[in-house]
Amino acid sequence: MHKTSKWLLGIFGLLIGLIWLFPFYLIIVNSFKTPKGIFASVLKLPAPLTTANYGDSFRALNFLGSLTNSFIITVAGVLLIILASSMGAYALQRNHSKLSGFILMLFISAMLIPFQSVMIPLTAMFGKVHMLNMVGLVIMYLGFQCSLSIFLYQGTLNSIPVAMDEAAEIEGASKWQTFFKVIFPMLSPITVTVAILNIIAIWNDYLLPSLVLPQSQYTIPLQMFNFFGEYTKQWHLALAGLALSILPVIIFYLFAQRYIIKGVTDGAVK
Amino acid sequence: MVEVNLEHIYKKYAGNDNYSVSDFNLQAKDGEFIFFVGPSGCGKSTILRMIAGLEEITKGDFKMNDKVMNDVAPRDRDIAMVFQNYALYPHMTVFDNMAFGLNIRKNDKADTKRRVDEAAAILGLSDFLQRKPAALSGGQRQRVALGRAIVRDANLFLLDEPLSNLDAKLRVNMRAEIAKLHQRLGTNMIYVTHDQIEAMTMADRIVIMDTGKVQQIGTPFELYNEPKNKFVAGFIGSPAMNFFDGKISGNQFVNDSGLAVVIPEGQLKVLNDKGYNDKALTLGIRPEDIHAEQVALDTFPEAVIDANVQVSELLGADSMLYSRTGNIDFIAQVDARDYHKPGDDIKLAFEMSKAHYFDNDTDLTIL
Amino acid sequence: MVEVNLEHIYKKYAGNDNYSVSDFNLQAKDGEFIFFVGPSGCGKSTILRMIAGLEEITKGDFKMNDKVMNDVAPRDRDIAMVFQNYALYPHMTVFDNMAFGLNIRKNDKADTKRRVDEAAAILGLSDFLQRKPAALSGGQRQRVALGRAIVRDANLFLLDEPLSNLDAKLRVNMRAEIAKLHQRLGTNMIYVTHDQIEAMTMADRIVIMDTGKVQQIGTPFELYNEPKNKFVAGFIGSPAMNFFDGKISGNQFVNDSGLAVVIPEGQLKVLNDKGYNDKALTLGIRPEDIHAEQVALDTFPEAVIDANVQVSELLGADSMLYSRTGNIDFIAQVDARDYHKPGDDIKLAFEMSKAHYFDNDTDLTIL
Amino acid sequence: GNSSAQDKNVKISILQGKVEANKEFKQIAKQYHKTHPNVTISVTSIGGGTQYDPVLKTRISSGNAPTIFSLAGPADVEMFKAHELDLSDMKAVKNALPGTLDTVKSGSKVVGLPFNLEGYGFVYNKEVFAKAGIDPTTLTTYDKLNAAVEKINGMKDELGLKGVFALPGKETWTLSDHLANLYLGQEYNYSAKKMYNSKTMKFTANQEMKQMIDLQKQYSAQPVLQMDYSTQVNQLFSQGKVAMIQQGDWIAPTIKQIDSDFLKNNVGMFPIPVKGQEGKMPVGVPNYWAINSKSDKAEQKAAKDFLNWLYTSKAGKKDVVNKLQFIPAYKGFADAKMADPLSQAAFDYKKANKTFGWAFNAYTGTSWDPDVFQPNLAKYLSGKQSWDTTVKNSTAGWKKQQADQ
Amino acid sequence: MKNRSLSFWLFLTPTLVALSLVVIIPVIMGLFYSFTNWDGIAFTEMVGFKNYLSLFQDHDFINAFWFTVKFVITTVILLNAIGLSLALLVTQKLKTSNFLRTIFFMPNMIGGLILGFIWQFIFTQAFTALGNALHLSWLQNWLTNETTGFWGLVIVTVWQMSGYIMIIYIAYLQNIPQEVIEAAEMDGASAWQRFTKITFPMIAPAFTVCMFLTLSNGFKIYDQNLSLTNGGPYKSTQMLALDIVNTAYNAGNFALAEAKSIIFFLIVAAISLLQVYYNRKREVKL
Ligand SMILES: Nc1ncnc2c1ncn2[C@@H]1O[C@H](COP(=O)(O)OP(=O)(O)OP(=O)(O)O)[C@@H](O)[C@H]1O
Ligand SMILES: Nc1ncnc2c1ncn2[C@@H]1O[C@H](COP(=O)(O)OP(=O)(O)OP(=O)(O)O)[C@@H](O)[C@H]1O
Ligand SMILES: [Mg+2]
Ligand SMILES: [Mg+2]
Repeated sequence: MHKTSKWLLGIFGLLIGLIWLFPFYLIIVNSFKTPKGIFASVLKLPAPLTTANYGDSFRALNFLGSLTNSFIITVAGVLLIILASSMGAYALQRNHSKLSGFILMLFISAMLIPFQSVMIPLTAMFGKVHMLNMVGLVIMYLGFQCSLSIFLYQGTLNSIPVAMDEAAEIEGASKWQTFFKVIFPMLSPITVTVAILNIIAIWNDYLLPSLVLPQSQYTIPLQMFNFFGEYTKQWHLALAGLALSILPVIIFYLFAQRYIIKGVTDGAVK
Repeated sequence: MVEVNLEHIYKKYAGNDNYSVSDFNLQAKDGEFIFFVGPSGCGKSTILRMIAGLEEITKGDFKMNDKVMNDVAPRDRDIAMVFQNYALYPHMTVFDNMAFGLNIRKNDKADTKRRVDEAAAILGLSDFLQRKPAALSGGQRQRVALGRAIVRDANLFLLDEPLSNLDAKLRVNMRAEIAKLHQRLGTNMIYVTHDQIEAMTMADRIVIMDTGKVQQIGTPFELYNEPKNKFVAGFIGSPAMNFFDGKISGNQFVNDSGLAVVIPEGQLKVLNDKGYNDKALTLGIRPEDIHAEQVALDTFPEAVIDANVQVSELLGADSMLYSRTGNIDFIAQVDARDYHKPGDDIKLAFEMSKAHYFDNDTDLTIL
Repeated sequence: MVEVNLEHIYKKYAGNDNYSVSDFNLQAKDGEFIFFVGPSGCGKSTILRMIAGLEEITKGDFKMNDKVMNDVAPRDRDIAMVFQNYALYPHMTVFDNMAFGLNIRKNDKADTKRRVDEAAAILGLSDFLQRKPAALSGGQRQRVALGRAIVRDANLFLLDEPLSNLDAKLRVNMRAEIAKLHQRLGTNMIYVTHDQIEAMTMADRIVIMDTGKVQQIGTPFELYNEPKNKFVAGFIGSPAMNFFDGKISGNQFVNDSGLAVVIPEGQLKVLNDKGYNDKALTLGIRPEDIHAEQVALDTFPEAVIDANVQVSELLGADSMLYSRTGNIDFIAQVDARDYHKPGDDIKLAFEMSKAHYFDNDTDLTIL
Repeated sequence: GNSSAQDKNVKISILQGKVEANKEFKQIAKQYHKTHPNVTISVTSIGGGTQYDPVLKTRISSGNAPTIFSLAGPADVEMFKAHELDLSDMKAVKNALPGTLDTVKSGSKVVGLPFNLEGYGFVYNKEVFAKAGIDPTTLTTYDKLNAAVEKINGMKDELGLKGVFALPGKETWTLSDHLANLYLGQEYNYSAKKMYNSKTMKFTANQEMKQMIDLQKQYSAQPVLQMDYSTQVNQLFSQGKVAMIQQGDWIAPTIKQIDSDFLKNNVGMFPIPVKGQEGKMPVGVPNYWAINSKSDKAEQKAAKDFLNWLYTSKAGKKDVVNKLQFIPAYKGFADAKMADPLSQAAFDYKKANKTFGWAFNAYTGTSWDPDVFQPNLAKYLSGKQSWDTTVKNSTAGWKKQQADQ
Repeated sequence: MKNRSLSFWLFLTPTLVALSLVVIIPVIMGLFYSFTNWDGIAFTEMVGFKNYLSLFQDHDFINAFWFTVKFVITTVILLNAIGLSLALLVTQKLKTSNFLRTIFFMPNMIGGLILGFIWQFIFTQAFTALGNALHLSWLQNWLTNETTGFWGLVIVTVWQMSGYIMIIYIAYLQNIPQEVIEAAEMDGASAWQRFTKITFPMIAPAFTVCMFLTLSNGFKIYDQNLSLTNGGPYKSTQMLALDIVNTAYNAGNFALAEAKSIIFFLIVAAISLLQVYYNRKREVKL
């Protein structure tokens, strides 16, 4: 591509990026305002600038505690989802039978169920076996999120030549080894994607953990919603809290991007 | 250490109308070095893949040491394979690609390293051990694929055109290395190639195939000197054998466009006995059995023909004369000293004792 | 229709320490058929890819008709290319793969179909036009890759080992087809091959490379008969030229292990003039210039040596004797009639008029 | 603790919907544990856009039901009937102010304890009214109000106002609940229970309601249809941009957050003038405590003890007023001072017995409110539908819902 | 991998078990409840198809359905077009690529309510301010009627989800072997032709996935609807999920809500699975 057109494209991208960022401008700017300041004008820069919101929010959210909870749940959930879904997708993609087609459709259909319509039977079931806690929650996330993940993995597996499996098998690798040593590493770009999508889904989730977690295991969003009473909404704290809570995810995302490797199948086959 | 038997093997790919392999039979004795040759698309890779267990056998039995292996998983067959399309692991370095099979078997790390280093040295890959396949040249990739197979002590080696992307020199080296490997390990090897020299020089036996069917199985010598049919005769040898349609007239082989060469006594008797007197048949003669030197013209005066040189190629010691007699094109491989320019009218002598004859209906060799 | 100039081209891949191509120069005249040969990994594909515009040129200028093209997009160079690894479009049928370039140029549908059908017929792909690449054999895929290039009327054709996966027969046909295409179109073609026969028979000029550097550019005849250095001499010709280290002693070339052959007058004079008298140098002689027939032994009595046959290969008309004299291994390509068993002690005659001499320090050809 | 049963450790849980008070409830629970070491109370507060009912239902159906939960109105009382313990023997019940138990009484059974009281009216800006020379206590009829509104409107610019009112047309609940109570409640004696059990709705005072809506809309800061609660309270009223808004004491914390001085010095509340209830303020119970009858006996007892302690003990009462900042619905708070002027106003009206009830609790938690009444009011506000149709649809909808019940 | 083989089932077990526990069994229970008068805690009688029949008279449900369909069509088109464009933009090896990628993805990190709050301010204040400054009347009074409410929802959804769709496209884009694109370039294909003829067909699986995701998410959308318009004004922007939730929780009619979600599920499943089936058929396996 020409250098100039690349340059233009870069500028164009930045312009769109600015539009995209505008709401974040609101979040950041208002998180430094007093409540009065927020409502005097949302768009303006903070007139009396205050950093107190961050401290207050940090305390009110019991930030370190709920961060730890969020962290444990997210990491456990995402790891489990990645592992189980990639395996499941591999089994389904490398098998061309009616049965596997059916199972895939089953997974895909599950994505269409509105959560609200299963929420009561679901919690009832888990409650009966005393699983309304982090462990139960992680299992639920696996159930809800594995469909999308399998779907994503399945599509990518299509483009990984079966020759890879064959070569490994000839070399004496078991299915297990073939998968973990050869296929799974080749899935890394989509794994990063799956991880990111699941992290945001779990990290931000409110409704499900609110039904499942005891208060001692509250996550950041659950704590955050304490800022939203029926009448009194403490936006100044909520926005500061939001800024605090999305920071880890952004850092992760920036970090993960480096691992999205280009062209994983390059050089594999003629 | 294994005997390999393929019995009445058929293969039809889902979606195809025809069998890609039909009624394939082969008994490979312990330690044999078998070559598969045949035109592109004739089913060579397919058979290799069936032996490896990568492709289902539609019909027939594949046995190793008399045990039917059709349903044994590839990993339990203890076979090493070089894939025609390499199938390298793109996310692993060259070293890891080659060490993979050994690591899987929990081979001692130090030993693995030793073996890989050794193989890499042989293959000229020592400088590339830490690269990923994407940063290698075509030939380097192919060598990695070869290296992956040779570091292992498998029972059976399957090599699908392992040297096709290498230059002549490297090829010669590699050929020698593979031959050494075969000697050292004493294992069976099955080797697919389109390079006749490879097949002719290395094979214990060659399987020559066409459109999914075996045409002939034999030693290089047999295939070259006693081809079973016209296909084999035409396929083995480069440039290929020349064919002339015609018939026997008296003691001569003649065709419509004026070719007339005397058939030696012995041959004539057999042909007459088999009833080919006056029946259409095909004469085959290899380019190297057609001569242009005066000595030869003098030696074989009864088989001298007039020809016109169309194209002439100088190939080191030899010269190829793409010639025409009547309306038939043929090639003569003559001494480079007997160089002729295109357009020259020349005389050529057929060394008829080396001639072959084929039935026009069955394409089978008569003599 | 184009003149292609490559001027002081360098290429270093990101991540590598060394240049993969350095100071590459080539002037290709309009309509020339240029071949690149060289050992695996020497940079042939890299240059092709730079010409195509797929790889950035690190340093130097690439010109077409005197216009610097370094920054012109590949699609604007009007170049057709056969990729070493095929790079077929997996989601398209064979037909669509081949028709793609024409469709992109909004070529008339009927004409496209005609051209593709014609190419498919030549390539023996007519039965596979509706298949996807995944359902083809290796050689079939390669032919599709070739077909994709030849249906187009490009200004310049780049062919990266286009025939490496084909059997001898098909290869010969394809070679002829490419030659015809070249003749018909009169366009420049650059052809990478590791097959010397291909290069020797088809090339106008051959570029012979080693580790990223040009060793010699010349006609096949020049390369074969007047190699500029030991590398070229050893690379061209198969089996390769034999080399003997030694020195001139009187009118003889001698080495430590007892080799002693008389150097013809003319050669000796030149060598002496150039000061190689008594200086270490290398004698090169091609296998085909070593003879075993009695006639030869008689003709060249002053250059007869004693040798021991290690391995003997019968190759149709010729026989390869892998022999040893003193502690030096060499190959003699003799008439098949002069067959010798391994272990035989024989006499061989060097045809010294064909001998080459190389400087030991520079590897350059002395004579 | 003095009974023998209390020697055993008991854990009770509270599930409630006032997230605002989450912190305070937790403090109270902790404190209670200090004085009653064998009782541990965990508090879970639901809020932030999630409705309370589904969470309670999930908790119940998953066998994780709280010991103490809350009920909003007759619909809830009906819904959770199976889990409501009879509380009639509690001291707190006996102390409850008259009328506050109507909704939760069935026969001799009392199944709920009022959280607190809330009152609403026109919350006004004292400074503006003073500048305009209007005494809010005189605005006891629609006409007087109308005159005052027009007067203020005339001085809009000099008072720096964007409007006299701020009508949050985006969220119609201020109309469908609070305002409608004044006109609909008449038929049912302002009793939620009565309304809940009634098959019909006459809505005879509908024209008065229309008048009041029109007035607010006409003199409201614009655009009405885009305005939500937050704009109304935070952005307009609290910043002195409107003279008055129709709201209740619950907005005090919000105003305080934005400008506590403004709240202390500048904010007052007077009743919305309505025929027949001149000078009276609608004061009602937004929520009731219920105790889970399916829970362990010891837990039930501990729960009762806790609630009794909260509303009748000296320490508990202090917390109710100072920590929770509730307007008490119980006797024994006569000399308490409310935390903000709005609560004080409502409390004063209650003490003076110049109050009437909240009938609209009859339809919180039924589908009529969100599915019929609010959309119809919204359509009227947007000008898409006549008032008559609005009334007709609403009364018909009510009839249908009640018939289906 | 044969489905007779043990490893096939071993690989599938974790997800299959979780799915059954978390989705399949609860859905079956929900299906059962839809034939009762369940109120979320208990039920007293079986009512047969009553709930299903009453659906067809439920104007709110029907309105919500059509509104949702409109919304889905619009957002599926916009999201895929914009998401893919962004993906292509940030895979151009620009200096700013990583930065842009992060920016485009960031909206996903804000959940539910806060999102609605921020966008309300944008619509009511930023738009109004902009409208005043530029004298554009159409920028005024957003979210106050069905049309602006609709587009408001679309804008928020597009803003939030295109980054999501983008990263899925990116993942697949990066799987295309470079050489195939190069071959097309040699064949003379322009950037656009390379995209339509090579890249796009080769990321067909991504297209399938994204179509499905946008389709099913569009149908299921809840948070944005709740926080931005809450269905208002007068339920004109109420979508299916919100309607179902309101039926269950505002009206306490859980059985009817289950019936609605079953019907909803069937409709969405029919559309989406058809789409998946159709698209998957076009994909090539290597
Ligand atoms: N993408 C790459 N990144 C880094 N190094 C590369 C890359 N491609 C090729 N090389 C290196 O550059 C050198 C020249 O490679 P090139 O592909 O041009 O060789 P070649 O002459 O075509 O060899 P072959 O006959 O084996 O195909 C090799 O040493 C190779 O390892
Ligand atoms: N996966 C497949 N699906 C359908 N047909 C196939 C498949 N693989 C190969 N074929 C067909 O089967 C026949 C035999 O293919 P095979 O790969 O065995 O040929 P080959 O002898 O190895 O040829 P080459 O020398 O070109 O590699 C060919 O005609 C080919 O088109
Ligand atoms: Mg093959
Ligand atoms: Mg190459």
